Amino acid sequence: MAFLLIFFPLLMAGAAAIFKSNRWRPLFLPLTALPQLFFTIMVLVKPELAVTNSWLVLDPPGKIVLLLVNTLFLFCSLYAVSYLQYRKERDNRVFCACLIAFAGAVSLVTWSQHLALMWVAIEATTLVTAPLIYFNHNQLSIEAMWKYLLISSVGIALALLGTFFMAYSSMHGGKEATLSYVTLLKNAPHLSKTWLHLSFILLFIGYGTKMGLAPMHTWKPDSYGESPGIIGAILAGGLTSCAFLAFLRVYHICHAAGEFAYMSKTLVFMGLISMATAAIFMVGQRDLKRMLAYSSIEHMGIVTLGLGIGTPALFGTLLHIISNGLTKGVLFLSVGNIHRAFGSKNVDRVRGAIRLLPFSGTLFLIAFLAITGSPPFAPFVSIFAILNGAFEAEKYITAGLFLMFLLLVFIGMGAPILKALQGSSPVPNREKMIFRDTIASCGPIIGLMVLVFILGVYIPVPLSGLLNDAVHFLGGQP
Amino acid sequence: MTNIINTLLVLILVLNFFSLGSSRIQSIIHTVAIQGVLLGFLPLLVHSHLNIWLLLASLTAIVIKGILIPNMMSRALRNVQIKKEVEPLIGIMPSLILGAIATTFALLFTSQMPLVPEHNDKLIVPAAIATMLTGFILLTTRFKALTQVIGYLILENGIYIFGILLLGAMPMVVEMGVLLDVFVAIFVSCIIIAKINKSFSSMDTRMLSSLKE
Amino acid sequence: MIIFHLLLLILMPPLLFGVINKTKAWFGGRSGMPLLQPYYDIIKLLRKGMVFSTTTTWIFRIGPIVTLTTMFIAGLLVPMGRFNAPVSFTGDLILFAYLFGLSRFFTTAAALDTGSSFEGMGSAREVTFAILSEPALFFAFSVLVKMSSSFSLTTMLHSPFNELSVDIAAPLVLIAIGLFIVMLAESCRIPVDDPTTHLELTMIHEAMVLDHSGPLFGIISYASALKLFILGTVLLHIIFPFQIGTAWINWPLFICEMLGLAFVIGVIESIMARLQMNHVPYLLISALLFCAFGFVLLFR
Amino acid sequence: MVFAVISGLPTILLPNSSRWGQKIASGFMCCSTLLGLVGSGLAFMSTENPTLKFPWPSMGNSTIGIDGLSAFFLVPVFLIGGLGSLYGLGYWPQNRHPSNSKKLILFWGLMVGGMALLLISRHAMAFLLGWELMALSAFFLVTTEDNHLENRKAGWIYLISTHLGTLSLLALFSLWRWKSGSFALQPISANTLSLTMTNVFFFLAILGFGLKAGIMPFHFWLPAAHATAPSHVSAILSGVVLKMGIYGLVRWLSLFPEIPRAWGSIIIVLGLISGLAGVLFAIGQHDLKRLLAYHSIENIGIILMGLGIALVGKSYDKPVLVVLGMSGCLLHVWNHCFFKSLLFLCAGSVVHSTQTRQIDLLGGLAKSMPLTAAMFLIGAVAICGLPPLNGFISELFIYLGFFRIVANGPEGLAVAFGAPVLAAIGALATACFVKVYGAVFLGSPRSNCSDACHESPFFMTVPKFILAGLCILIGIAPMLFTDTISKAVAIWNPAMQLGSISPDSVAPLLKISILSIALIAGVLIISLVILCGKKKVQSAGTWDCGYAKPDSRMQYTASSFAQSIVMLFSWILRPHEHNPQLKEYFPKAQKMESHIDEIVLDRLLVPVSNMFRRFCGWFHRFQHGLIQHYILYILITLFLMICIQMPFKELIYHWFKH
Repeated sequence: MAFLLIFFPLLMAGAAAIFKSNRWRPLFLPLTALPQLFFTIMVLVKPELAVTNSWLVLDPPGKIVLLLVNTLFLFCSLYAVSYLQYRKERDNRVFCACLIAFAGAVSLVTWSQHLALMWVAIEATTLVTAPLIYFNHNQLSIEAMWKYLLISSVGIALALLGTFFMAYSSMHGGKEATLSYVTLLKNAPHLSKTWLHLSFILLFIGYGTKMGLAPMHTWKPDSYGESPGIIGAILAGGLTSCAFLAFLRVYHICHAAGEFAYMSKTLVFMGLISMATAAIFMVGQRDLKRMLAYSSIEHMGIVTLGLGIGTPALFGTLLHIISNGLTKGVLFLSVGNIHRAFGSKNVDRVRGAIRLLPFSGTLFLIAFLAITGSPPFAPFVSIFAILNGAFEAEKYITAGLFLMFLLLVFIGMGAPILKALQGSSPVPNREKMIFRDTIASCGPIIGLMVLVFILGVYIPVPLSGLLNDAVHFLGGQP
Repeated sequence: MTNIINTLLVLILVLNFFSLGSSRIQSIIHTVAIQGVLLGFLPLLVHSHLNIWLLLASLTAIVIKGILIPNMMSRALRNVQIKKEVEPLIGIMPSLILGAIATTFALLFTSQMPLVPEHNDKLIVPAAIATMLTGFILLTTRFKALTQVIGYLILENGIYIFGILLLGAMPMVVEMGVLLDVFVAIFVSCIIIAKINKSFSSMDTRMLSSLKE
Repeated sequence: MIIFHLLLLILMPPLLFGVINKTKAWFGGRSGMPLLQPYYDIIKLLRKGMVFSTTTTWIFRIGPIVTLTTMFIAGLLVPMGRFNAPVSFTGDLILFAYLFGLSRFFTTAAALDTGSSFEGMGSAREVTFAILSEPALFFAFSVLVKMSSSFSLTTMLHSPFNELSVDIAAPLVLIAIGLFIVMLAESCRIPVDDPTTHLELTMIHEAMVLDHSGPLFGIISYASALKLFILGTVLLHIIFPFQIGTAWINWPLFICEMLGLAFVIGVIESIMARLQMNHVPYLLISALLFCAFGFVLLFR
Repeated sequence: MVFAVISGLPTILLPNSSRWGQKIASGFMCCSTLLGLVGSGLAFMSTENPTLKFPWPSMGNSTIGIDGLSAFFLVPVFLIGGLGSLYGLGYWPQNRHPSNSKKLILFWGLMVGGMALLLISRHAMAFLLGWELMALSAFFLVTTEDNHLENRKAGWIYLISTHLGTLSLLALFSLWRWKSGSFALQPISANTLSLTMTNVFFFLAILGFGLKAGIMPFHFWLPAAHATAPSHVSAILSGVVLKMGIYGLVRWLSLFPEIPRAWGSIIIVLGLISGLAGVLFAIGQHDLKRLLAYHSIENIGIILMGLGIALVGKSYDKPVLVVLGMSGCLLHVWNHCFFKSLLFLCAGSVVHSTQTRQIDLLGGLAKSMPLTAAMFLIGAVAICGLPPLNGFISELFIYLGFFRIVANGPEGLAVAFGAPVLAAIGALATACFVKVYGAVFLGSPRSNCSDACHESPFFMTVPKFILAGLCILIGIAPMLFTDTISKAVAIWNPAMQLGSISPDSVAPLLKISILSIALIAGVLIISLVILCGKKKVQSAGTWDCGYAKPDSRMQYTASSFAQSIVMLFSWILRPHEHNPQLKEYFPKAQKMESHIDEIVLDRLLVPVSNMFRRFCGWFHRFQHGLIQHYILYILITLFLMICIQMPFKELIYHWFKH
């Protein structure tokens, strides 16, 4: 099963790469995404499929991320078809191939039970997403891609060193060096503390760079701002979740090694720092996509905070990964529509988007309210759960700061967004516009939004069961 | 045996200083190539019992780190018909001093770490850390895009040196995967450098600073 | 009792004006108008016809009538002499105060209805001064409530005075002074306002009723007399907190007290000049402070 | 019953396409109104409080139920909900506002639904759901005309404040769940909470609910939002939505078995501040609706005074005080809802026909729109708390409470000052509304704004009549409503045995009503005698005191009417005056103007936010595009974390050992 999930997309990517017609190539995306999601669901319903060999096992957190990414991938690929129709002039060979390959890399990340293998997969996701950022070939996108590639490669390199340190810490006490997740978990208490701490730091920084935690976030606004909206969705919803999963495994090992007290301080601190950074850079932000990038930084900070709070907040944290991913999808796709309708993503030029694009504008507004934690949407539930966890862990100051940063982020984010959405639009007559809301360009967004809403009012029993399994797996009580 | 390893590692450290000190990109590339070849030999020496996998691993390392990547880089450099000096943010001398500081830090740091007994007499860990730091120095103090890639490569070399200690933990496939990733990363970045060069007609990363707050 | 009450309430008020005028005339060495002149004026006015400005609406017509009615009902709430008021219940003091408010609302609204700048000016001053006099009134009430721990004018004004000691005498004196000033202000006497002047710019009450004529004007002047009478009644209970003799002495006694009060007002009017208009608030603030101090004194 | 109410509401969302859509929508709205009123009426009748449980996996089982208290608050919600949508038919017709009237209708329904939900919810999550539904739809309603910058700004400030409120409610409920074990809003048994925790709850509640209710320090969003919204929206905002904050506070405080003594005083002092400051700022306004908005703050203050008295009674175990305070509070909730909505609707008619909100441009409207004038007069007399209308009754309760505290009450001087301050508030309100009524409806027109003005259409008049009728009814026959009030009070305070103490036993409502009727009758009789007597009546121009040809621009304007009061209180109002300098001998036309800033917003929040923006701008220098620096950040972070982790003490000790 694992090989199917990993190699099917790669094959499709190859096919897309050699496929001739620029017009029909985009269809490969849904053609990959649908089976991919189907396989995923099959794995979820049939537990016996979840074990392929000792290296490739799909544990509950992996299931969550795999489900999330493939759902997101499906909607994005549906959207991509219409998007690439608008961008006929541009050759989409690399785009399609890399996007499809990304799905494969993600599957490898979720399945791999060997830390070094997982590292390879993460690096692979970096490498396949780099060309995607370069989709509209201009100087800014080159710069964005360069920064993205170099910064995250450096970060990932540190993560590799951390992985090695982890292995080295397992060598102590005359044991054979190992990087197998299960083995490490088994003899976690015997790991050498010093090396474990070092490897934790390195892995945190490494995968944190990939997640985009401050102050390693610097690549994020640039690459999100310069890439098409759909790529923003994939990066903010999928890539960061993969990095989070990778870090989650490290967290799990350290937790098993009884290092929680040590980690907790660091994680809470760094999470709050990320939220603060996001809030600070959002204020006075004029570029809508960069704004969303900072929002993504903020939410990575929130999940880090959740991990730092520990088992009381684990449920909320895992749920937040899902809700954040889906909502980010809505935000990026709709802002992509707005960008194309106005030919700009700068607040000074975008006005009255709701009047001009009734659907995209409204969806963007709703998603903004959702991502800032207004009921009745999914992020509200997860944020509230994390808050409850914070109070249960008696971290009052943390909870207070958390709420304060949420408010600051809301203020920083709302001012430009409302400025862009409300008011009367500069474009006089809607007939002359090149781009208008269509079913193809808004349907997928609406679908995602519906998911976000449903999760907000009612979490389906299988999903909550899955989340509880994950919490249990990570050592909390469900 | 240990002495040979240590001499090799000392050579590698010296090469680090060469890469910091040389003012021409081409020469840095050569330095890195030599370093790659030396790295390739290390596994054979560290793990006394030879076997086919070990040979294969060191062979690929030598091929990739010592031959393929340097060739790519020199080609990328050749495409650029402009002056080929490194443009350091800080001068050559300060960066050498930084390198010295980094090496001493590495030694001190390792002296504080609880090593596995049989690694105590080997210079592997300090060499690895020192090389990494050298890579960081190159990454942060050089303006040319290509020199930054070289810095990244040296960083990877340092990590590779550490990796030698735990070949047991690394199955062959994973080993290959890591090497492949490094290779692809540098390959992609060489392509990007070519694109940068095409659209900015320079490799200076100071051109690449229009995205900011 | 109620008969007497009503008779006094209806008949006596204009007499106070007569007394005041007589006193002023006497001070001025004139013989002055007859004591009953106010009655004649009112009757004459009631017989006249009316002139309405074209800008006015029904508000203008109804204003004086509301004033009269409210004053009358307020009069039913206050006890006279040492007898209970015809109507008394818990919290009637609040109704009492708010009836004044109602009459003020309609008087000022009627004044604004004419659209004349002078009447606007007058009503503006009226409401401004009310802002200061109402809290003073309520401070005084609070003092009485605290003393008598009862919430009705009748019991309030009667109970505390059976035993008179220093620690209740001091507050009583303070609020008596305060209430006296309030009374002067509310019924527009010197030093706050001069009912006899005819320089419109400086008037308050007279300016508000410039346009009223005939029966309405008669009603207005009667109502103002009634207002003075009622406030005076409240004040008298605080000034003379004694229970003397049998019930039947009380009525003449009360009448004498009332006439005496009118005489005092007359004296003040003839020995004092009207204050500058922008100094009036200070006077009222002082009244407010008197009552407030009385209140605080009670609480220490 | 409850479900009929809730399900009646979303149906209005469907038809909003044609111009019939609006009629259908308001038809649905009125149906839901009737249903809701019937439902709450049944709740008053029935002795037991029905509750419904339904599972809600993400949040644990949720409960909704209706009791005297929520039914009491449901009445205004549905009443104004229906009347407002009726009014909207005439005020905001689909065909004249094609762009935004759909939005208006949609969110109107959503808001009413949200309020109904939060009123009947017995579970924090459902409460929050309704709360946010209400808050967000209120935002969209405020920004109905979002093409005006002014409206956008008002909406944005409102959004920020409501989000702050929601966040503090999140903290509140989260703490509640952790301390009391569940999200259910049920009274907790005594001494389960530590004292500090109880007080934390109290202050969080003040912040969260006070922001919505517009208590004085947190009122900054209110005037702008209420002034810029369409008038029937302003009516429901200030008449009903503010009360949701009050409801939250009341409901929340009813959960605590024992009340710390300070709470009552704190609430009363807050109420006094809000009342006094609210009416003071109202007097200084030139904008009709803005003025009314400030009066909402004042009335919220009065409501708080009642609540505070009740709290004092609860903490000192004085049932009479509880009954007096709570009756005043609740009754004033209704009254304010009625007369403030009435006033806003009349103001809406004025704006509708004259297209301006500036008081000083209006005048003499009583002739062209007599009905509106009469209705406004009723509202004005009521809001000043004057007999014989409803405002007086509720203030009577509160006065009695204050006097009881003064007479034999436990509390100190601060609370005892309540009665005089309330009197001052009443006098100020009288001044303010004389000013408004005189300037807008009386006298003669001050500008040509009121040339083309006309009486409002049928749909805009009916709601006014209903509301005015309610004002009069409560005014002259308050004893009809004592049962509902006492029911609600009993719900609020289950622990204390109120028993026989009912509102009309502590306040002489019967005599009051008799006197009020006597008052009205007297006025009528005398006016019949005087005015309809066979006297010769002639009409002439206003006497000009010897001035030749006084024209309408020489009238006393509203600003000059208020000027003496504003000057009296200039130390808090701080009016800005732009006086022209007259230099040359024959100066050309000059104008002088004055306005009063919003104290919290313009003097505190705006400067602070600007400072914060500059502070953030300073950080931008750390991200100015050079990748070398970015990599350096990573390195620095790495070093810092390692240094924090490394055992330095041992290190140094180790070095200095030899």
